Amino acid sequence: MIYKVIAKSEFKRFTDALLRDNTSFGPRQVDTDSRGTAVYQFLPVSSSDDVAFDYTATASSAKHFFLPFREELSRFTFNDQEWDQQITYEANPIVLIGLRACDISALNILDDVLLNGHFPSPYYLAKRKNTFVIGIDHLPLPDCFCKSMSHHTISTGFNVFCSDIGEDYYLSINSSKAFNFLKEFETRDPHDDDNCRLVERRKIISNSFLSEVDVTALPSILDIEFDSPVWEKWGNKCLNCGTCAMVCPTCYCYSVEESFDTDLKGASRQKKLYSCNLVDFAEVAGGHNFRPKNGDRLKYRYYHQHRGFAENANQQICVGCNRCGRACLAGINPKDVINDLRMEKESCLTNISSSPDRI
Amino acid sequence: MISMKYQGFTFEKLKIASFDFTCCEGCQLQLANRESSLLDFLELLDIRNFRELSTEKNNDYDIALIEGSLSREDEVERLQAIRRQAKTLIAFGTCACFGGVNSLKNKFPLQESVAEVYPGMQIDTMPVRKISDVVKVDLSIPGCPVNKEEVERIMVHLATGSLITLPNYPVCFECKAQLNTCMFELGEICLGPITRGGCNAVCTSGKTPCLGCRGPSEEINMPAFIELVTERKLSPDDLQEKMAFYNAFEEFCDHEA
Amino acid sequence: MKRDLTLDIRHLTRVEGHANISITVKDGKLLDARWAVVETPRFFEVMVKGMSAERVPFLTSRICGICSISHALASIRALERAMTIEPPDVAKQIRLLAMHGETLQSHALHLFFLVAPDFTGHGSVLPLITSHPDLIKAGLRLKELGNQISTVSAGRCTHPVSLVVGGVSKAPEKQQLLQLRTMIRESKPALDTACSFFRTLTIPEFKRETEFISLCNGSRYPSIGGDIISTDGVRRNENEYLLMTNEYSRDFSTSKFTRLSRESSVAGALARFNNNYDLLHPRAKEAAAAFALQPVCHNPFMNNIAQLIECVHILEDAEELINSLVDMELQEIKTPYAPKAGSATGAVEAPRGILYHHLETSDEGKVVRADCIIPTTQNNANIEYDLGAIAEQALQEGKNDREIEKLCEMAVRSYDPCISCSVH
Amino acid sequence: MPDKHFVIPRQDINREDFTSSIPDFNRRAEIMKTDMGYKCIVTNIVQLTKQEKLFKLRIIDPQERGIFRFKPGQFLMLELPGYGDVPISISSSNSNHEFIELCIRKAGHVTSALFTLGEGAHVAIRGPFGSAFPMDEMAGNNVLLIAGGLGFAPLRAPLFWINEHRERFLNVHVLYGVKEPSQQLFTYQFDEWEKISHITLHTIAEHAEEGWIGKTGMITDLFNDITIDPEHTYAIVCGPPVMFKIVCSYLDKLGIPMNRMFVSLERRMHCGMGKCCRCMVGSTFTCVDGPVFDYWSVINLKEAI
Ligand SMILES: Cc1cc2nc3c(=O)[nH]c(=O)nc-3n(C[C@H](O)[C@H](O)[C@H](O)COP(=O)(O)OP(=O)(O)OC[C@H]3O[C@@H](n4cnc5c(N)ncnc54)[C@H](O)[C@@H]3O)c2cc1C
Ligand code: SF4
Ligand code: SF4
Ligand code: SF4
Repeated sequence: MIYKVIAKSEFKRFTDALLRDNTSFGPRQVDTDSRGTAVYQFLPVSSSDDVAFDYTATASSAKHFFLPFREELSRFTFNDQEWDQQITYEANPIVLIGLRACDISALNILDDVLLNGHFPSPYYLAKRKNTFVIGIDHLPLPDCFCKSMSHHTISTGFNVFCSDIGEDYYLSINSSKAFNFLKEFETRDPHDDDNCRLVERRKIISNSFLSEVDVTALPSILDIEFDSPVWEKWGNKCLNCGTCAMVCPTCYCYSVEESFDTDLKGASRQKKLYSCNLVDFAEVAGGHNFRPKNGDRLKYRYYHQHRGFAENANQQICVGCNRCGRACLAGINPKDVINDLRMEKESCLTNISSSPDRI
Repeated sequence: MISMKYQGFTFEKLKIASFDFTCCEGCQLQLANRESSLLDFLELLDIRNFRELSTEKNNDYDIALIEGSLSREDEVERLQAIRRQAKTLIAFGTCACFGGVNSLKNKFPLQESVAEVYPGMQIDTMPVRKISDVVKVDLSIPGCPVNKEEVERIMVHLATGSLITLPNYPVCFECKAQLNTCMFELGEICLGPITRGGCNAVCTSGKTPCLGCRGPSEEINMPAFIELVTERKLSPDDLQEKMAFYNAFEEFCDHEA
Repeated sequence: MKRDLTLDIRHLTRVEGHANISITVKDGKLLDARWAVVETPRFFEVMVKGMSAERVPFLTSRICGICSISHALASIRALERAMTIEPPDVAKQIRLLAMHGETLQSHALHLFFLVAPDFTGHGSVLPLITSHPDLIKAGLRLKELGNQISTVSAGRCTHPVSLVVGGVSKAPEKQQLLQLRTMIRESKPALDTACSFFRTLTIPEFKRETEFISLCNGSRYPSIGGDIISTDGVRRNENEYLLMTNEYSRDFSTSKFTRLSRESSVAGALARFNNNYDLLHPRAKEAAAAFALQPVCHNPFMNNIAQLIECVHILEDAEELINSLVDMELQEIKTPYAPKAGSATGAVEAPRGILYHHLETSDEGKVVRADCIIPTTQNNANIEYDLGAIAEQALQEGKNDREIEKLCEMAVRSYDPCISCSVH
Repeated sequence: MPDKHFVIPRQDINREDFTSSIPDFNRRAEIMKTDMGYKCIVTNIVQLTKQEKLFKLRIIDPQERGIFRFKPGQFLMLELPGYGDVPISISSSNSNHEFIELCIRKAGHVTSALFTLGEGAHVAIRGPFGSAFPMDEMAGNNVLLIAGGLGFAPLRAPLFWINEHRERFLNVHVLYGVKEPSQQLFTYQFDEWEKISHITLHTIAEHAEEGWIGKTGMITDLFNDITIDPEHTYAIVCGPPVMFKIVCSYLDKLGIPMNRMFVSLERRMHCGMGKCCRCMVGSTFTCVDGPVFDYWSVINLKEAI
């Protein structure tokens, strides 16, 4: 990693050059909600003027640049009696500007799941390798809990990361590509007081978190509380809409669909992001549903996010951005659900006389 | 007429007929849309009877697309005759599946309506009914209008003997994939959370609330939905007006009233 | 030569909706010519009662699957005038663009799918796919363009989603507009192909003098709102629509009839052309000249050509609209409003002619009364008179029954009737 | 700086990018085939029952045929282009490198389309995926193979293995229960297994049909026919979820250690590679960690049975 300091105006020139020459996406305000709060999304940008540098958080994550909502996995063409299969892993280079630390953490987690596992995914790798990521730090929203998940700071997974130290950005440069581009602009090596300002900035960010979720021993609590009434309680609110998984930066479950082309001369195999909250997620042939109730399905989302799965060494994959909590119309959010579970657990611990074979 | 051979499967063209009843004919019109694949789409079909498109008529068809709802006795008879011929009868569009906007007239006394619009005339009309009130429906393709992409897929599936399903998740799921700001965040009631997806959230993408033309999604959580409207202090009248718009939430409306 | 003729066409094909033609001639004398619309009425004027104004355009657009944008905009215009709402300029431009898309789509559908087979001697467009592939490709291209223009400007081509009272709920992205402009430019050769094809056709010779009615709004070829004018010199304000239509019922038809200065009158592409020739884009005028079409033309079959001329105008005008839209800020797209009582008419030039919605609102912004008069309704009487005259003329020319039947069908089709719409 | 350009160069990805770091050639070949699949020709189709057919496949490319190896208990994703792919257990012997046999029940969309295929059709297989029965670990013991209905399909591969290494096992019993006798699979091989391989077969049907002279009752009734030495017995159980529960808890009571009982689970699957997460049971993937689990893991997996 190489550290540099760049004046904000110079940084603007740098981004202008980059955004002009490449297909780029960055935060843009799309709406103002009924409470007067600005709503942002990652959308196409072509100059630094398009980028809302002071944005809070985007409603949807940047996940779909790597895991599109719908993606063709392979294509079949039929000849007289037979068929051929074609697969391409092609991806066009893009620039993603303005990602937050937790957003980049989410990408690192996806890397872990999709590249380091037993079967690495070339589709994902192609997109990941062709994306130039510029991260920018920010002050948390009142409901962000990425600090609880230790994802409020980041040291890998980006090309360059900018920390706002007043007039300048403190740049962490993590790729030769970024370094070469930046050579053309005016930067300097950090002085002592730049370092101080960086430390101060980090402290401010760290101290600004208002939401905390106690995740100690959460995986085992989730195992123990598998049959907890908490699931039914929250499950009863759930609309089975899958919104939470769609906006989440790490939810990656999917469905595969295959269909003939209209001219019947070929077929396409497509992957479609799915959500474990949708009713047929665990339904098999013959109609048996392994998770028939809202609560069962909701529980699995928490299970996956906070307990982790064997394939990714049982690590939690939630980064604490609370996008799902903000987007859920039913008001279901990780903080409340997890606290509820803990309370359940604690009440059963203090009430020792209750059924000993509960665990 | 064999249109395609593949691995020993032979796909025959679909002998199809299209009939319109009480409606705006917008769903039939969709059949001629999606121009980029229209010629391939027409290749799939052996159109036997389609008054809007063709003068030629032939009553030997397997698949009948039924557009519109029923609002006159002679329509009921015509439909029953079609049912006798068709191997697969498809309720095509929201009017056919649920009654559609036409059902709004059922709120008003029939004779008063006639007197208002056709003063002094005898007009043959009856309360609006959906297709399945009268005959057995084999397949429903909802939408006001139907989504041509979905129609195309279903026709391909019919031709290739593939399984035909509609999405069983709500509109919200697709709405999020369009990166829309939720209508509820903008202070509007939206029926997306209880409505079957498959339209690509076209209404909310144009920033108007979903009115539920595709009917209830699978296992909808109505109590939670009502609670969410109440909690946000949104107008229950507005909710009722929206749920009644296409008559697609009939069972839930009564239940609420 | 005296002859008898009985024509009875039940459920005319290749038109939108259900209608019958019956003609009786005895000894060369016309006894009866009837144009009967037998479509089932839906009572939209009743349904809207009690509905909130903001929702009404979504309901009335469902009157017609082909001209849903016109219906939505007629309602929106009526409501905005009733509640004195002035939509922002950008919204007005977007609406005009949406109208253009719809008209182009509707004209293309009519000309290539419904009319062309008449001239090539086919029962439907399907055989033309192999016999006239270039023509069909051109037709599809224009139809696709029309749909795309509406989709970009109104969210969806059939039953628009973003046309709302007060403006539009969502503006197109600049990027989309630029792509659309490219598509328009690239579609012009398709239109040339279409024009050359139609120039090779022999349009039936027939003339019956009648009155042509259309909107007129000053500097623009008419689309949304304006005065109502006629070739017989009548000019009235939009709100006086009743005086322009004089709607009456016939017991054999669920669609009503109208008249103005004579026994019948016409609305539609030819009426717009006859009344507003000067406002056409120069390229459209050029195209008209190639067909030797000039105002006032009294041959109903030329309505098809007038539609084609309008397509030329639309492509040019849509391009200009986009040019001005890309330079505008697309932020302020909707005027906020408070519900209030009032009543007004919204008149728009739907593809087939003037469409009137007259709506009355209550203090709470609910619609309490509605009246809709549809273009096809305004053409019913003229269709009927034309049918009689055509049959008589054809008999004199010695045409046989089959030929006369075909000619009558063609005549009706040239009006591009939208029947289910006229019985709403 | 208007004339300078900052275009990000495009990086092309190919399969080798992934596999360069994997020295084990078999793994490498396996990963390379996870999207593409091996193209196979259907060489033979046998209608086993009304609902099940046995498909014999041969990988067309001889080199690929040389690579494809699997272990008893593993499954593959069978692809019929245009219709889709489904997880199917491999029902043939893993020592047969020429052919792969799959026993398929007509259950829905893809399987119905497969049923209309004729010999000579081309399909693709991806895999093999999943865990296998620990055949080596079982050696030296008695083996109980307990199948209900279609559960015989995944049992056939270990059964072949036992046949081929018969001397390494003590007593081998197959307990096979079906609803109706006509649903029995592989009846034509019963004789061979009993006479040549000295495997004892016990069959039972819930409902007798005409001509059925065998037993009627539930699969657990078959336990009365055998004596089990819990110290030296391994069990493999395949069948519907209810059967797992009943049979395994019975064996548990007999004293067979939980980690010597194996089951093969079934879940919805779309990838076979632990990516789509459709087959999760507890925090475990049926496709990667399973489908073969020992009973101890299963009772520790919430919602497994
Ligand atoms: C590890 C494993 C081994 C299996 N082995 C065999 C076998 O040897 N023989 C056999 O006949 N069947 C086997 N099955 C079950 C078989 O996979 C399903 O019957 C089949 O997927 C049904 O697909 P369908 O398209 O015909 O049914 P539909 O009901 O039409 O299914 C639609 C889609 O849902 C998914 N789906 C539905 N049910 C299942 C399911 N049970 N498992 C996975 N995905 C599903 C598939 O993606 C399928 O394409 C096995 C399943 C698993 C998980
Ligand atoms: S938790 Fe909320 S967002 Fe997620 S599926 Fe349930 S209702 Fe939808
Ligand atoms: S706008 Fe409607 S469809 Fe979209 S997320 Fe919100 S409630 Fe769901
Ligand atoms: S958003 Fe709702 S009303 Fe609109 S098309 Fe979809 S289902 Fe129909």
